[in-house]
Formats: sequence, structure tokens, C-alpha cells
Amino acid sequence: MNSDAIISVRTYVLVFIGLIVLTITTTAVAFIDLGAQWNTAAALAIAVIKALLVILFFMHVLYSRPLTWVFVSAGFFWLLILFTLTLADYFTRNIGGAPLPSAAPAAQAAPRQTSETAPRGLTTSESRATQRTGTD
Amino acid sequence: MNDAVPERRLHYLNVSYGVKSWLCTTDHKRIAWLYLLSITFFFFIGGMAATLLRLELLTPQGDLVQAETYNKLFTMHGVMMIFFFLIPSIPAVLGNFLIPMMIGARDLAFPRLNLMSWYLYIIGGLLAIGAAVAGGVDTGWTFYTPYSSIYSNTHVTLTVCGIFINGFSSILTGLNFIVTIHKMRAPGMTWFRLPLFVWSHYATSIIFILGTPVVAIALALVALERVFRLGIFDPELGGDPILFQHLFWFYSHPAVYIMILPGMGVISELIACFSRKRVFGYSFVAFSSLAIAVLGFLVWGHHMFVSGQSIYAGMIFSFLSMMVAIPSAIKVFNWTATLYRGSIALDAPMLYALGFIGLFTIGGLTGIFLATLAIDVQVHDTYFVVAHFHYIMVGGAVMAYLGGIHFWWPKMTGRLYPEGWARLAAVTIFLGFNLTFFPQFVLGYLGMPRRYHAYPPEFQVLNVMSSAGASILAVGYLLPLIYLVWSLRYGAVAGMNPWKATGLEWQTPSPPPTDNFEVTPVVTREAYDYARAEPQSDYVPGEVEHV
Amino acid sequence: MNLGFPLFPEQASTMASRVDALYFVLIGVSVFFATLICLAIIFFAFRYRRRSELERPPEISGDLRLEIVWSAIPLGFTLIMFVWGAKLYFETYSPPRNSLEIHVVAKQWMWKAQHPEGRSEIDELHVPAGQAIKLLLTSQDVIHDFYVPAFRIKTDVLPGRYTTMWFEPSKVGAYRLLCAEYCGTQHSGMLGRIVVLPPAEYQAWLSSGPTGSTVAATGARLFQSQGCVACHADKDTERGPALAGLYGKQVRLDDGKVITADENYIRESIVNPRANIVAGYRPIMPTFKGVVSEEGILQIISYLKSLGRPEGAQVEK
Amino acid sequence: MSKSHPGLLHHFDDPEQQLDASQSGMWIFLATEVMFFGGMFISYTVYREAYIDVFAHASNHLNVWLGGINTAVLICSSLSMALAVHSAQSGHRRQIVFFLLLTMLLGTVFLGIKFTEYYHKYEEHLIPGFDFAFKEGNPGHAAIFFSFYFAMTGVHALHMVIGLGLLAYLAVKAARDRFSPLYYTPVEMVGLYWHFVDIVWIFLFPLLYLVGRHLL
Repeated sequence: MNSDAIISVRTYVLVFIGLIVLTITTTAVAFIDLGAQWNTAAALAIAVIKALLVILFFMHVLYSRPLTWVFVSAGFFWLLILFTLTLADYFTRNIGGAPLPSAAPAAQAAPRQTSETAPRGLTTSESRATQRTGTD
Repeated sequence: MNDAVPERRLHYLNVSYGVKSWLCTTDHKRIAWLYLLSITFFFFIGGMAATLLRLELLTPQGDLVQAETYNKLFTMHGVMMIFFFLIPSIPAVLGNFLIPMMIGARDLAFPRLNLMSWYLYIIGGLLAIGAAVAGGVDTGWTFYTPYSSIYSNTHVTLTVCGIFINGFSSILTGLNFIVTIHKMRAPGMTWFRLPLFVWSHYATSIIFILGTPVVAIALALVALERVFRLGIFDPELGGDPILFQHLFWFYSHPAVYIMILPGMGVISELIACFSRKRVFGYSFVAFSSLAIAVLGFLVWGHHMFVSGQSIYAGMIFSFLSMMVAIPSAIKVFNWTATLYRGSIALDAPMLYALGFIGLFTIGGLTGIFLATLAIDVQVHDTYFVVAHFHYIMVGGAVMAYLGGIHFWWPKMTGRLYPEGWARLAAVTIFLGFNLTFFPQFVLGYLGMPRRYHAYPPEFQVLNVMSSAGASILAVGYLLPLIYLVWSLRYGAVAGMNPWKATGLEWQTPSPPPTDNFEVTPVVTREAYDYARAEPQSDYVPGEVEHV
Repeated sequence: MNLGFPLFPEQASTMASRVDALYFVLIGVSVFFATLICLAIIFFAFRYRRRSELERPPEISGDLRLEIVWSAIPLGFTLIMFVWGAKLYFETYSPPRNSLEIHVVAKQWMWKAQHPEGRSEIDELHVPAGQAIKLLLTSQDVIHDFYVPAFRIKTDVLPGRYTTMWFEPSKVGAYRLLCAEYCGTQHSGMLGRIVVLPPAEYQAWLSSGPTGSTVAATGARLFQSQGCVACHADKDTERGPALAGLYGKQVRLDDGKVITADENYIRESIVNPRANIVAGYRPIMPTFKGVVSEEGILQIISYLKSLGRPEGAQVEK
Repeated sequence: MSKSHPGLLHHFDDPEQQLDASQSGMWIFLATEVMFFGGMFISYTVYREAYIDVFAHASNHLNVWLGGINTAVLICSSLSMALAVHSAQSGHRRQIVFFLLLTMLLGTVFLGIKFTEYYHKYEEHLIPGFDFAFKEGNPGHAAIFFSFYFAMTGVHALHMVIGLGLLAYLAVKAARDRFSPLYYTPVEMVGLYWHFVDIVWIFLFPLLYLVGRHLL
């Protein structure tokens, strides 16, 4: 009665080998300096391929009804909305020069004892505890 | 109750008795009752907080309660009303009760999950109340960082846990509805024969399942930051407090549509039934629900126009927010057009429905003020905003909820409510509501910020008007509580279809049997087929065939 | 109309009347649509009231042309509002070049302001009429919001970052300053007063108080006393670049990014020197977070600005 | 279709409808999980963009070998889970139990390695809020990186623990021969969940462990 096609063990093993190879590849590539953000791009591209392999074969989506495709794509589409519009804020905060109201969140503060002379082990939370009241 | 019925017919209420038969039930109709009782409880807790807020605001000095108490009261009002009353109100009570019946199913797809949703809701609610009893929370329902994560020394973590758990209740309800609507429709019940109530709940469920997890994780991160001193939003470490606002509003703006969309569904049913007409532009109304759900996810940044967000992002969000006006306008115009050449009866549910259209129109139009960037700069975080969202949430969602409760009361209980009292309550609520919240628009543009315990004296007259209205509103809300309980014992026996409405839920006895229908109905007509119905008979719309 | 209480806020800045014009148009359109809907409902409810239980209304399922019309009209209306609102909004947050710059530091639950000439005040802000005032705001603790209803301006004041806003007071008088972002117990007590004076009186007020040096001069003294000058001398040294003309310039960092040296950048470089290392320098500068107060940092920024602006914004090196 | 089908609930018409409903429900649940983790991924992205260098240096404090081995362990467990579903489809009871137990074993190995890593971080003073110390850049920004490290891997580990519980439940049921080629929906559903948890890790591994390696 199950509508799913039974996927052969051979396919599973092939996908598995693919995933292991990609894991080794992504680790190896990470140690090579590709310049700028290309390392991140490569890592994410490989991760997307791996995720697709798992979704399509291990999770049987390749053989599933259209409705399953709709639910899967909806999840990722909404993720895209979250990323696009949030980053729309962060990527446009610093354009147009000084008169704008804001800058990238880089304009932030370090804990008090960050100078090179700060003793190891003096923690951020200890110093904060003295001046703030964040307890339940 | 059975003295009116000569022979004892088994229905969902009398099929079994005892506390256990209710607390362990998987019947969607009984779970709806569990929700009805619990959200009423939370509504009156939130209402009591509101009463104290309005009493405090009678005088500008802030002399009734201390600032600290006031801050905890408005936080409690917001948390209770939004997370524990408005969000579950129509979906978990009316949606739970009606969706399976409207589509001709015996239950929701996952009845045990449905019961679990209620338990999660109750656990979440008890945690939130526990936090209030233990001393309260003073962050406002928005939990903005770094105040909530570092500075507030009230019970933020406990409250946040309550909301987090309650979030899973919403998610499971939404999941249940979507699967039910996809998979459990009776033979012949095609998508375009679905009542608009079902369409609007489908749209609501999309928001439940895709929005709720984001606020859950945002609040969880706040809790982690408090408990384990992680640094996620902490500006001391270089964190960005605005990031929390992005995550929070990604859910909490669509959450407004969680509250209003089911209300729109109710209104479509009421308008059609009491003007005996098919809803004008059915497919436009149906798709506008989906459009609101999807567009609702693209506009959250309009809560952040003055927050330090990039002004370019502000413009994008402003533009997208304007787009939501269109599906909303489509609905209002179509409802109005449905009345044209109808056969209009002004029973209490219809009074609520017509009141809803008026109040929602005002709420929606003032929403355009807030989406207009330069105006939002002036009125952001003032009473203008407070007035606007109360017009949507109270004038919209609560009016629709009450209208729906009255309309389906005969189906839920088998009894009619007293019509005269119900009309009186509807009119009282409408008048009290407007007196309470209209002055707040004026206050807002004048510049009275929200969450003010004491306020400059020139704002007093308008505040007194608002408090006076609130007392009328309170009476208006107590009336249905009394006469609806009264009707359980003394109300007239309703019969299967007192309104001569067309939905499948009216083709089964009141109260319905546990499996809803004695035989699975086969649907052969479109929704709201009043034109072809026989008004003089106790009629059976959409032929019910025996399978 | 005098009801003994106000229905409308005073207009005391150049922006106020422009925002109000938009507001009135919105009210006009809204009243029109709300009245239209309400009258239609009341009329239909009366005209088509149910006269008999046997009534059977005609079948009307919809009309595509009507749907298009009542989608297009709101669309057009909202687009106009969007463009109009966005234009004013952009101006609200874009201060003119010749603005008088005042620093504001917020904390639970007070406002501290410092004028360029050095006078500072608490919960009050004296400004000259007819002059564009640019505020540079930051918070010491939670998020606050600087709100002057009579000027139709508002901006959140964030910890760890600067926000800016500007206004040009058009009318002499005293106006309310309110905190509009919930900030804790005494949020509603975080009030202040904006006192708009004729320019001459403003000058008199400036010199009447405890006379100190200008903000930039105070900043210069801090720059000396904190030892900044040891590395940031008149000329670029091995240890640090010269800072004259830095403000407003494009700076190339060692990771290749180019950013504008605005107030936020300078603040970041003082409290958190390692976040942005200028290309060609080593990360040896210690942080001054906690050593120099928020006010002090603002004073140093003023000093650096007083060292001159670049002729053309060019990429350094 | 017979009404006496194993596991058919009263409100469904036939097993097909019931299976469809379960599958849809599970996929919708996974969509919510995507958004749940998505909230953390977007936050991570925002800070990573702002503090690229510190994040790279901080990332190099994670043990890439342990992380890599864990990735492989998790992929093995996914294969094992897929084979458990396969055995259920073909009705081999002993195989189902075997593969479920193997999946659990691999999951436990993953968690063991994970907690070893956590302990190393504790020893290296890299847990924010507990004697946090970081010298190769702004310690505040590094604290943010490690906060995300612990929040994201912690929530992921929590999902693993829940998954282990579900697998144990399935193993007991499978041992009692409750599944057949006609009815194995629970195995399939837990399988989907387990693969999803695997996918989350597939993204966590490069984002947390690999972002700074090219600087070494």
C-alpha cells in the first residue's frame, strides 16, 4: 500500500559514498585559500549538494508526490524570505556616507578588559555582573 | 438538557461523562471546548490587567499603582491577550470545532496531536501565569534586547519558556489543519467548494507553521543569554540588539494576521448566511487570504522604521507593507458587495459582522498611516499604534470571535442564545470599543508614547474618555459570559439548522454525534448556494447522498 | 476650536507642517473610504432587510471588472503615500551639511546633551531657532528613543552605536522631549524639554553657563592625556596613521574592505581597535572602552572632525 | 482495502489516506524545523559578515578532525537509517532491529565526540560566560562566535537525543514485530526526522569548523 518506490540498496550506498567524498572534499578545500569569500561559497555549495542528496534519496523526495515537493520548497522559500529581507537591512546600513543614521553592526563595543594587558581568566560575565542586574 | 428531547440521542456531549472523558478526549469538538474554557480564563486575566491599566491612566500622575507594577501589568496584558487569547481564539476554538465538520470529515487528521496541542498550551499558560504570580515580567510583550536579556531583573526566562512551549501548540494546530484540509475532505468537496472559513484557516496555518519557529528560537536565544550568559544580542560584546527585532517581528507581524485571518473567515460565513447570498467574488476572497498570509511575511520591518535599521530597508518594508492593503481592501469591498440585493437579517452574529467591517476598515486604513514612513516617525510607539492594533485585534478579531461563537453556539450546545440580550451586548461592545480606542488615535498623533505609567497633564481629557469607554466595553464583555452560560440550561432548543445556513456543519444534528456525520456526506454544490436552496423548508443544501 | 484640551500637536519645526500635510491627506482619503463603506453597509442593511422568510435573493457570484477596480484604486493610493512618505523620511534622516552638531547620551532614565561650544545640560536641550541641528545620539545601557512630537521627529537611541537625526526649529518656545522606546521602570519619567531660543539669546545662554572649552578642545585635551598622540601624530608613523582629515574619508582596511570613516567607525576604533585595522598597520592599539566615557568618545570625535575634512573622498593608499 | 488493516485509525477512510496524512504532517513539521534552525543561521550570518576575521580565528579553535569524523559518523547513521526503512519496506524484522540499533550506536558515538569537544572548549576557556578568554582578536566578537557554536550544536544535539529516544521506541516495536511491508509508517517518519538532523549538521560543519582554515 505504500506509494513509495523501494530504492535499491545500491543507490543508498552510492549516495553514501558521494556524501563521504564530498565531506572530504569540503574539508580539503577549506584549507586552500581561494581568496575573498570563495571559501565560504565553495563550502556552502558543497553543503547544498550534500543536503540535496540526502533529501532526494535518503528522504525519498525524488520519488514522492508533488505535495511533498510543495512542503519542502515552502520551508526553504520562507527561509529565503528571512535571509533576503534581514540582509537587506544589514547590507544597506552603511551606504551613502556619514550622514546616514547607522552603520554596520561592526560599530560595537568590546568588553572592558580587552586590552593586551587584560589578565587571562578575567571574564566578561564577571565584570558585567558587577554593573548589571540580569538575574531571574 | 435532554428533557426537551423525547428520546435520548447520543451526541458528542453525552456520549461519556466524567473529568477523564474530557481531559483525555481526542474528539476535536471536545478539545474545542477545552480551548474555549481556557482562553476565556486567559481573556479575563488579560482583561483584569487592562482594567487596572485604564484605571491608572485616569490621572496623569501615576498614583494608583507604582511604575514597576504598571510595567508588569501592561506586559501581562500583552502576553496573555496575544499569546494565550487572540492567537488560539478563533483557530483553536471555532477552527477546531468546525473545520472537520465543514469539510465532511470525522475528525482532524491527528486527534492525539490535537489534544497534545491543548496540553502544551495549558503548560505554557501556567508557566506564564506562574511568572506573573512569582513577581511578574516588565519587558513588554515584545521582549526587546538588551533590556530583556540583560537589564530586566524580573521573571523573563520563565515567561519566555511559557511562550516557547505555547508556540509548539500553535505549530501542531497549524500542522493538523493543513493536513486535514489537504487529506480529509469529503467526496466532492473540491478546493473551490470549501467555505471561506476553511480557506482563511489554511492561510492562518501557513503562518503558524512557518512563523512560530522563528519567534521560538529568538526567545530561546534570549533565555540562553540570560541563563548561560551567552552573547547573542549583547551590545557589550558587539551584538546587535536590532537583530532580535528582526527575528521577533518576522513572526510577530504575521502573528497579527494569525489573529485577523480566521476572523475574516468567520465574517465571510456570517455575511453570506445573514444576507442569504453567495459571497461576492468567492475566489478573490479565498486568494486574498493566502495573499495576506504570504505578504504578511514580507513586511515585518515596518515595526522598525525608527529603530536604527537601514533607512533603505525601511523603504523596502514600507513599499511591501502597502501591498497588504490590497487583499485587505478586496475583502472589505467584496463583503459589502455581498450585501447588495441580499435578504439581510440583523441577528446578533450579523451585528458583530457588520461592526467588524466598520472597525476593520478603520484599523486597516490607519495601518496605511503606519506604513507611510514619515507618518510612522511621528506615531511609532505612541497611542496611535495602540489604537490601530486594537482596532484590528479587538475591533476585528474579538468581534469576529464573538460573532462566530454566537453563530455556532446552537451547533456547539444545541441551544439558542437569547437574541435580545445578544443584540444589546453587540451594540454595547461596538460603542464602548469606539469610545475607548478612538481617542487614542488623537493622543498618539499628539505625541503620547505608549507604555507610559504617568503622562503629561494635557493628555488627561482624552485618557479619561478612553477609560470611560473601557468600562462600557467591560460590561459588554461580561454580558455574553452571563447569558451564554444561562442559555446552556434555559436556552431554546436549536434544531439542526436554526439559521437555514448551507454549510455541511448544519446538516448534522445539534449537538453533532462524535463522528460528526452519521454517513459521510457527498458534496455536489458550491459553498453558499443560497440561491438554489429552498428557504421555506428545513432545507438540506448540497444534496447529502448516502455512500 | 478650543475644547480645553489639544487635538493636534504644535508645529515647531520646518518638517512639522510637511508631515502634517501628508497626515491630513491620509485622513481625508481614509474618512472618504470609511464613510463610503459604512454608508453602503447601512444603506444595504436597510434597503435589503429581510422582509419575509421566503425571500430568495438573486444569484450574484462576482464581477471581474469590479474586482480590478477596487484592487487598482487602493494600489494607486498606497503607492502615492509610499513615495510621499519615503521622500520625507529620507529627508528626516539626512542632515544638511551646515548643521549645528549636538551630542546626546541617553541612560536610564535621563538625557545628557553637550553643545559644540562645551556647555552641557541634563534633560534639557537649548537650541537656536532657524538653524539646522544635527543630533548624534547613543545610549549607555538599553534602547531609548528621542522623540519630540512638536518637531515630528523620532529616532531610537542604541547602545554601542550612534544614530543621527536632525531638525530645524521654526518657532521659539519650549517643547516636550519624550522617551518613546520602553526602557525600564522609569520609562515614563524620562522626559525632557527642548528650549528653542532666538539665535542671539542662544549665544547668550551658551556663554552664561559654566564656561569651559569647546567640545573639540576638550577632545583635543583627552587626545593628549590619553596618549593617543603618541601614535597618531601629525604625520603617519609606523605605529599609527595621522588622523587629520580622517573624518568622512574612505579607509581601506587590511582585509580589503573599504569603509567610510564616520562617527560609528571612529567610535569603534576607539573602543574596539582591532575590529578595523587600517591596511599597512599592526593591531597594537589597546582599547579605550571604559577608560574614556561615551561623552569623552564624542568629544574626541569632535576633535578629529575639527582637524578638517578631506577635499574629495578618496580611497587612501 | 480492509478495515482491519493494522494501525488504521477510526477517522480515516483507508490506510492510503492515513499514510498520506502522516507523510504530509511530517514534512510540514520538518518545514517548521527549517525555520527554527533558520533563525539561528540568519543570526550567525549577520555576525559572520560583520566579524569575518574574528570568526575565522575563533573557528580555528574548533577541532576540524573531530568535526569531520562526526560528519562521517552522522552520514553513516543516515545510511543505516535509510537501510532500516528499506528493511521495513521489504519486511525483514531482524534487519530492521539491527539497523535501528546501529543508527542508535552511531548517534551515540556522535554525541560522545560532541561532548568531548565541549569538554575541550571548557578546558581552553572558550565557553562564553565561564572564564572566557580569547587572545587573537576581539574577545567580545569571539564570545559571540562561541555562543553560536554552543547554541547551534546544542540545539542540534538536543534533536539527536530526541531522535535516539524515538529510535529506541521503534526498535522495541520492531522487535515485537509490529511493522510489516503494509505498515511501517513510524519507521519512515523517524527516518525523515533523522535525515533532517543530518542535513542541519551538513551545514553546521562548514559554517562552524571550516570558515577559517584557509588562513592557517
